[in-house]
This record gives sequence, structure tokens and C-alpha cells, in this order.
Amino acid sequence: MKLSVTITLKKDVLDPQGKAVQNTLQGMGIDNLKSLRQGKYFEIELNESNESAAKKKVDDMCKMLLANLIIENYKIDIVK
Amino acid sequence: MKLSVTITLKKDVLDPQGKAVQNTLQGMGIDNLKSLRQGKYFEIELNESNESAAKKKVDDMCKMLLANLIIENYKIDIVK
Amino acid sequence: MKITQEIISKHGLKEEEYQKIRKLLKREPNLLELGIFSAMWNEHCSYKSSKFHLKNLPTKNKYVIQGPGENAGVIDIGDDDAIIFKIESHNHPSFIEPYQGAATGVGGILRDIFTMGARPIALLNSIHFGDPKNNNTKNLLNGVVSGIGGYGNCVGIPTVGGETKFNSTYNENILVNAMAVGHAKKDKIFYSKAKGLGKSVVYVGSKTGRDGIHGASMASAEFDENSEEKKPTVQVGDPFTEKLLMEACLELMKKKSIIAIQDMGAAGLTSSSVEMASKGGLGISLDLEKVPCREENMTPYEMMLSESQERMLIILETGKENEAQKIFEKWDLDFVIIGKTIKEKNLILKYNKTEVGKIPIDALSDQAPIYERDWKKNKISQRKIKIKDLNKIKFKDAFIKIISSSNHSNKNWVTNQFDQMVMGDTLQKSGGDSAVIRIHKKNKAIAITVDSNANYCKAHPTTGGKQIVCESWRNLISVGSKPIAITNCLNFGNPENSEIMGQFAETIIGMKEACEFLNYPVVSGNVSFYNGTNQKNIFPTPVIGGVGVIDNYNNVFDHKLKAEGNIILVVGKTFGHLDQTAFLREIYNKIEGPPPEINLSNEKNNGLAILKLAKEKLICSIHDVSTGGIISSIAEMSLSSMIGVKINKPKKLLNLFEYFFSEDQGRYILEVKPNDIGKVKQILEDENIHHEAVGVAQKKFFEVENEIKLSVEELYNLNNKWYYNY
Amino acid sequence: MNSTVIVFPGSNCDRDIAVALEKLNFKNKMVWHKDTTLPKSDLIVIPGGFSYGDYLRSGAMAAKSNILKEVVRFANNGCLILGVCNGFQILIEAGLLPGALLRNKELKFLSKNIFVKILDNKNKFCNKYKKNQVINLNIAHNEGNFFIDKENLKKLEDQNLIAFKYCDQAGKETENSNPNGSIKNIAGIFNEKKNILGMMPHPERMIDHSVSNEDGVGLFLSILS
Ligand SMILES: Nc1ncnc2c1ncn2[C@@H]1O[C@H](COP(=O)(O)OP(=O)(O)O)[C@@H](O)[C@H]1O
Ligand SMILES: [Mg+2]
Repeated sequence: MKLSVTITLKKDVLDPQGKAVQNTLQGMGIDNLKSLRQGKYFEIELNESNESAAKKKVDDMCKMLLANLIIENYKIDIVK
Repeated sequence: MKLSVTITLKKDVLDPQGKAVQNTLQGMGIDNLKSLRQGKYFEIELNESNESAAKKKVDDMCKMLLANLIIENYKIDIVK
Repeated sequence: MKITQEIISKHGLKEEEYQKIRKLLKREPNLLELGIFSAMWNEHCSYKSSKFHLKNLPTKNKYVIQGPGENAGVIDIGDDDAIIFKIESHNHPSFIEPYQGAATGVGGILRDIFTMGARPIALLNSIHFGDPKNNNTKNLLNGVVSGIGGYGNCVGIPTVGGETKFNSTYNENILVNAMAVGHAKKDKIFYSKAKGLGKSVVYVGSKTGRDGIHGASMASAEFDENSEEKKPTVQVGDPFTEKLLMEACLELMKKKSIIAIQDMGAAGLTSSSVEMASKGGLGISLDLEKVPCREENMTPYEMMLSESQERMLIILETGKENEAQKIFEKWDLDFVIIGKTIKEKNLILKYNKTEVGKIPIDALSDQAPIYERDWKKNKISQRKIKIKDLNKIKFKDAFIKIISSSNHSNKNWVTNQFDQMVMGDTLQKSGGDSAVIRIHKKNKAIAITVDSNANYCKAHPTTGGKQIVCESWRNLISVGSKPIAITNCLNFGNPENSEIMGQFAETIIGMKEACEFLNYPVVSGNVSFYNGTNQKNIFPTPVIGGVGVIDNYNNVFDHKLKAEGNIILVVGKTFGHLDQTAFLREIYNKIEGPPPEINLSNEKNNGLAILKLAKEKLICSIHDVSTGGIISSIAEMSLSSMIGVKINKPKKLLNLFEYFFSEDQGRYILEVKPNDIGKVKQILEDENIHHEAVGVAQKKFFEVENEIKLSVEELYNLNNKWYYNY
Repeated sequence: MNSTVIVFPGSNCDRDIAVALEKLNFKNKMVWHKDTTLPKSDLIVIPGGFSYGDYLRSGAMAAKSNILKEVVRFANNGCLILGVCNGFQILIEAGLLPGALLRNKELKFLSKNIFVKILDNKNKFCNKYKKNQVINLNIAHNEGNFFIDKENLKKLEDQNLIAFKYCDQAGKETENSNPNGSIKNIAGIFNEKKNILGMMPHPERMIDHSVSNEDGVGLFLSILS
């Protein structure tokens, strides 16, 4: 089973990368850009056919390593 | 309008980050992990209410800067 | 909003303090004002528990241009060159989020340096972690090291030295201290004292977000089970913006337009504006709606207390605003006039033309509470451990255990994550006794070292306080530099506990004595209290950052052995003091007993004699003896050069273990050419300095007569594997 | 000889490379990235550092700057272009050199002295070195892990476009001597015309005996000759 994890910075946490990217895009002439925030994405393949077991497993991974819960949120999806 | 961009490495491109994360997770006792690849994620807010115009705009951004088309693929979605 | 008991205590203020605020204001404060008081009266900004003792430290010698009281200390190194340096802690934020905590710690100390007009030329750090077996030590180590590197590497300042230590006392409270050193022209130093009325107060740098609101309070609050809740106040560093801010400030400083400049560190906009006004004896009025904000709907409270990084406050000469603005625009940074200096000595805060706060500057600075807290004297343990009372162990096994232990292993794993060469003037990287940095395009160089010894300080704070000053001095001597002055970061537990306050008071007594005797004053520093969880306080951990000067960079010494056949000489007397040594800790897990004594006159005498030998080029390499004793020092000399040594057993009465593992102070190892040994001995004898030849450099093997024979490669592997296997 | 160093926001080896160029008697000028024209140059250097904080992908944002268009124009006219470290990353992102520079295999910033072997000395950058000579340079980067697909790798090899490979002191290309996981130990490459060189190690850090060694001097002398 294949799952994805999307990690985003919590609201109000500074995103220096996103800021620099946004400024560059604006400098390149993209005008109606209101905001841009950067996050991470993981695609994970598990030997596990039970959906909720797989999600649980990935949730563990997020808590253990993938996400920094102090400044980040995460979201798990099944990839079809 | 809010859109998201998910950027993933092309199939044959080495992913040192994903590999290291995978090894670490396995070292932490996660056993049925088959593969893990890391990518990027952007959340973009535009002053644009037309869906296809917005998508087009974000597509431009991907081509111009966000993705390196030699090694990366990207996918654009509308965030509800 | 009504100020309740709960709000007061949430702001970390005591009831008496609140009553004092009411008296000073002659009314109830509003929430914004209360927040400002809490930030300024906080331990971190007010030094309310430490001031009483700190004032005893010597702060002057003929090189000191600026002692404590400014963003950093300044010393004169001849010609028109000045060196500006300071050390600062970022302990609590680093425990919560190691990468960002350490990174922003580096950012903060860099700003303290370039605020004064110096281009930073070196970074160092002192990082202390819990027991490696402790659950999160590894994660903290990884995060802190990459955070320090991540920030310094990006800004492009070489990280050239420091110390990494493990001790279970830090299991729940790590220490992350960062030191920065900068170079400026003597007549181009900038201070934080405001002058003149109606001058523009300018905000430059990053936008203000909701980062670390109450961070200053957090830095001084003991951790408890609820510290989890305080997490979202973590600040994220942006080294890229820091680099731009640094270049922009240094560019502006070439013009004659800055009256005063101050970084926004702890308690951000509040402390920077109050500090400038207070030093200048005037007031400041701010229009808060002009503050560049990152988030929507930020309140004046949030703006005044935000600890967003990479921001500065500048007071400009009238008419220079446009010129200054152009510079910040060039570097893509915000530049906004947010207020002006005023005659009435108040901090006046307006938001959309409405006055939202008004506080006398004095009330926030001079009138801030100062406590002469109770303190208890520490007893020195009389118990001395004798080697005959210990279980037998093979000499070789003891040596190998020490050399391959977490605390004595090679730190390449750490230092390889730091760019040590950028800026092109690093003459000596980390790994030696001091880092050595050449002054750009000049013949002279400075030596820098960071030192601490929590175990000694815990065993007896006064002796420990003396010891670290001496160790710092010795490290500077060992590269052939003349020690000039120090900065210090005093990491202690809860000052409301009289035992802890005793440790603090006595550490200062010890430091003072050593600094005075060695003419090695304190020019800047930082105090970090409340290191510990609930009632468990860390060992007292003062950290000393020392700076020395070398007139000609061709006369720099290191501890690498130079040639086979050279003689290895121990300078200074070995008494065999084993208590508190690495030997007892690593092999027997014993941590009681007194620390080695300090004899200041021997210390000075030995050091000055070494400098004399160095000047006459009678020695090939120098290394001081510190933890791990003589044998560890000689092993390090061997390891850094891959040249072997043959060490003889001492002829005198001392037991082998006591001789090689004791940590008596004031000792050095010298490598001397056979041809020069006569002259060296003569000079040492003239100065009445004890010395003895212990061995000879040789090919390939590290050897102690009949006890140890290891190829230098084996030794290298033993010394290098710990971090990589951890 | 006239050299030009381009400074981006976040460049931090610009001063170091300028010191090296001046020491070796180049007439050097610094150009700010917002400038639109380049001075007369025989050599353009894109220095190391963290342009735009290395955010997004190292070099990506600098590669889109206006001044880069000028660099491309100069390159097409045969001007020599040297990209060191972040400069190499920028040249790749700008499409002037093939491949990609990924995160180091250990995912850590790595700063240390390493050995590289000169693969080709019949070019403008390395003619003062011997073929297969091993030199000691310093690296300091997070993303130096060179990657390229099979086809293009073959092209690099067939056309002799690999400039340097990581190796041990004896010149052997071992896995241990490959600090960042680069494919085939590649540390630096040329474009087809060999007037553009991108390399991860810092030659400008090896020009002064009191700081390090002088193994980098040959590169600058080659350019001069
Ligand atoms: N342990 C100390 N020894 C000497 N001076 C100190 C010590 N601790 C703090 N200081 C001085 O007190 C002043 C205030 O320090 P601090 O609040 O850390 O400054 P900043 O706000 O610039 O970080 C500085 O001048 C600092 O050098
Ligand atoms: Mg300061």
C-alpha cells in the first residue's frame, strides 16, 4: 500500500524558504501571488494491505521522525 | 484561490534524503517499510478566482522556478 | 482587561514586583505595560539575581576599550584594530527545538557583534548534553550541531572552536552557548546610547511575527511538565536574512549616519528601545502601526514582545534617512521609521494615533529589582582517593577506555559539519588548544578558546571558577598568544535556591581572583539561571571565552609533533591529584572529592615562561595538560601528527596511574629538539619551574615503557570511533 | 587578465575568491547581481556560499537572475566561466552544465580537506597540473552529491568532460574517498566547449601556505597562461 505524508509549517511559524521563493517569483514578474509556504512531501510504500493499520504505521513514523511536531503539522493520505 | 504543488523526484533519480530517512526508520524498528521517497510541497495563495487561470499561473511558476524539470515532476491541485 | 493574579504570575512576576510596578506607574498597568515590565524585569534582561555579584569581576586592563554593559566587549589589539566579542546562551530554546534553538543562538550572538560595527570573523560554541545513554541525547546532539553549522555556514563565518561534553547533569537541560568574535577599526565602533531629540528611530531587517512571544520569560523559567505547552513560541532562524542584514548594517556604518544601534534580541523591540533610551537619558515614542508585521492582526502586545529574529533598531542622524534607506533596499530588507527620540524620559507607545502605553524608562531599567539573594557556602570535600583503595585495572585498559570515551573522543564528527575555512584567515581550526584567526591582510592574529569544567565547579565552585579562567589562559598560551581578556557565560540552576546562589557567588569569587592575578579581565558575558527541571539543577557550568593576541602569525604554535627524535618535556609539577579526574569518572564512575588545586603564581610563572620559550623558538609544539592527564595530552599530540612517542615510566616515587592520569593544574607538554633542550632547561630552571623529560617522539608507535604499545593508527581508530558508532 | 566575480545575496566566498584572484595578479571586479551588464572579462567566477539561503534548491534562484543571462551570453562568446561550490550549483540550475547536485549521502553539511584527481589537463583550467595528479582541496557543502543519468554520464566520459574525481591520497577512486556520494566520484565537470568549469571543492582556499596548502594555485595559473 502506498501512502503520502504532507508536512506543513504551523501557522505563525516563520518560513524563510517560502519567503525567499515568494520574493523571487514576484521579482520574476508574478504579480497576483498573495502567499507561498513551503512544506515537505513523502511517498511511502508499506507491506501492509489493511488501510487503517497502514495509516497507523505512517502516523507513528510522522511522530517518530518525519514531522517536527513543535513547528509542523502533517496529513496522511492513501495514494491510489 | 489556494493551490498546492507537490514535487517529486523522477523515478530514476537518486533520492539520498529519502534513502537516509528510510534507513533511519528501519533502524528505529519500522519493519514493513518498502520504500520512501521525499519531495516538496507548496501552498500558494493567488489573487485569482478563475480556476484554470490560477492553475495556469501556478504551472508557470513550476516551470520557471519551483521544479527542476530535469530531475523532478510536479502536480498541481486546488486546495479547498 | 483587568490584571488578575493569574495574569501576573503567568508573566513570571512576583506579587511584590507587581506592587512595585504599581508604585512606579502610580496606577495599574494595562496588559501591554505589564508584558513590557515582565520582559524587562525578567532575569534574562534585568540580571536581578546576578548583578550584585557580577559587579565584583575585574573589567579593565590597558587593552580594554569597552567592558560589560554594551552588546559586546571590545579590546585593542594594536594599530587601529579592535576585537569585539561575546558569548551567550540559548539553552532552553535548544532543548525544545535543538536545530532552531541552536541556530537562532548563533544568529543572536552574531548580531551582538555586528551591531557594534565589527565584521564577525569567528564563531565558537560550548555545548553540553546529557548522558549518551539518555533517551533524547542523540537527537539533541544531532539537532544542535547541525543548527549551529546551518546558521554559521550560511552566513559565512567560520566556526573554528568549541567544546562538546556529555554529563548526566544535563539530561533534562542541555547547554548551548555560542560565542562570536569580530574585527573593527578602533575609531569605528558603534554603541547603543541614544543622543539628540527628534531623531528617527528606524526598524530594519525581517518582519515581526508571533515568534517566541514570552521567549525572554521562557528563558528564565524552570521547565516543568507544562513546558510542552510553551512550545509554539519557538523561533525559526533565517541565516540568509541575517547575512543581508549584516552586510547592510556594515555598509551603513561606513557612512556617518548612525547615532545608536541595537539588535532586537531577547524581548525584541521592548528591550532594544528601552536600552537605547535609558543609556541616552531620554525617551522614545513609537508608532506601532508602522512596525512591519508578518502576520495579520498583530496586537501592540505581540509587536512589543515578539522575538522574531534578524531585526535591528537604529537611531539615525537627521537627514540621513534616505541614504540609509537606499542601502537597506539594495539588500531587500525592510526599513521603516517607527518612532523618534523625545525629551520626556518615557517609553510612549501609540497605535493608530492612540496612546496604548506609557512607562517611565527608568522604571524599566534602573528601577528594575535587584536581589541580594541568600547564598550558602559550599564545603570542599576533604576526602582524597588513593589509588591503593581502588580495584586494580591494567594501565593500558584504563588509557584506552579514556581515549575512546564520549568526552575524550575526537570531535571530527562535530567539526566537519562546520565550515572552518570560509573568510580565508583560519590559521588553526578546531582540534588544537585555541583557534587562531589572522587579521585580514595583516601580520597579526588572534587566538580564541572556550572552556568549562562543570565537574570541578560542582566539587568546589571557587576553585572551579579559578580553574576555568586558568585553563582558558593556558590554552591561549599554548598557541603562543598573549592572553588579553575574556567573556563568560554563567550557566546555573535556580537562583532562588540558596545552594545554587552559593555556587554562583563562589564561582565569581574564584573567577575574580584568577582574572585579577593574571590581568585577564572580563569584558562581556551572559548569565543563564534556571537551568534544571523542577528541583534538579544542573552542575554549575561557567563557560569562559578567552582571546589572545599574536603579533606575527608566523609564530603560531600548535600541538602537532614535528619530528621523530624530539624530546617530550612536562612543565609544571605533578602531584598525583586523582579526585574529579576523567580517570575516576570513566573507569570507576566516582565523582566525589575535591578538584585539583590552583596555584595562581605557578600558573602565571609557567605560562609566561612558555611564552618566552615560544618567542625564542626553542620549542616545536605545545599542549596544555587538562582532563585525562599527561598521557591523554601526549596522545593528542601524537594523534594530530600521526608521529609516535616513546614514554618512559617516571623515575620518581609517584604511582604510574597517579603520574599519568592526575589532573594537577598549570602543566604543559613541550616538544623540544635535542639541540635546544639545554637552553630550554636553563630558562625553566632560572624561573624555578619544575620540568621533566618523559619521552621521545618516534616513528609509528605510541608506547609507554612495558605498558602500552599501539600503532598510532590503532590509537587513531580508538579515538575516532565513538561518534560514528553512536 | 580581467576577472569578474558575481555576488548574489547570500554569496559568502566572494571575498575569498577575489583575494585569490588578486594575489595571482588578475585584474578583478565585483559585480552585484542586480547589475545588468558585465565589465570586460576573460574569466567570470560564480563564487561559493548560500545564494538565496540555498532555499528551494541550491542555486535555483540565482540561476534565474538577470545577470545570469549576461553570463550565458559571455559564455557563448567563449569567456571562461568558473563556478565553485554554490557557483557550480548555479551553473547546473542555469542549464550551463548537465546533471544535478543532490544532498550529501550522509545528509550532513560536510567541511573537510579531500583529495581529487585531475582527469584532463588539456584545457584552459588545468593545464598547469599533470594528468592524474592528486591534489588536496577543501570542500564545504550540503548538496554536492553529483547525479546524472546514464546517457549523459556516458557523454561526459566519452567526451572527456569530467574535470576532477574524488580519490584517496594515492589516486584511487574509492567509496571511502567519495565524501558526498557523487556518481563515479565526480567532483567537477566541463561543458562541451570546456570553457565552463563547475566544481564542488574550493581552489581559492588552497593558495596560502599559512592557511592550508597551495594546491589550488595551479588552477588560477592555468587560466592565466
Ligand atoms: N557573566 C557576565 N560577566 C560580565 N558581563 C556580563 C555577564 N553577563 C552579562 N554581562 C553583560 O551584561 C550586559 C547585558 O547582557 P545581555 O542582556 O546578555 O546583553 P544582550 O541583550 O546584548 O544579549 C552585556 O553587556 C553583557 O556583556
Ligand atoms: Mg545585544
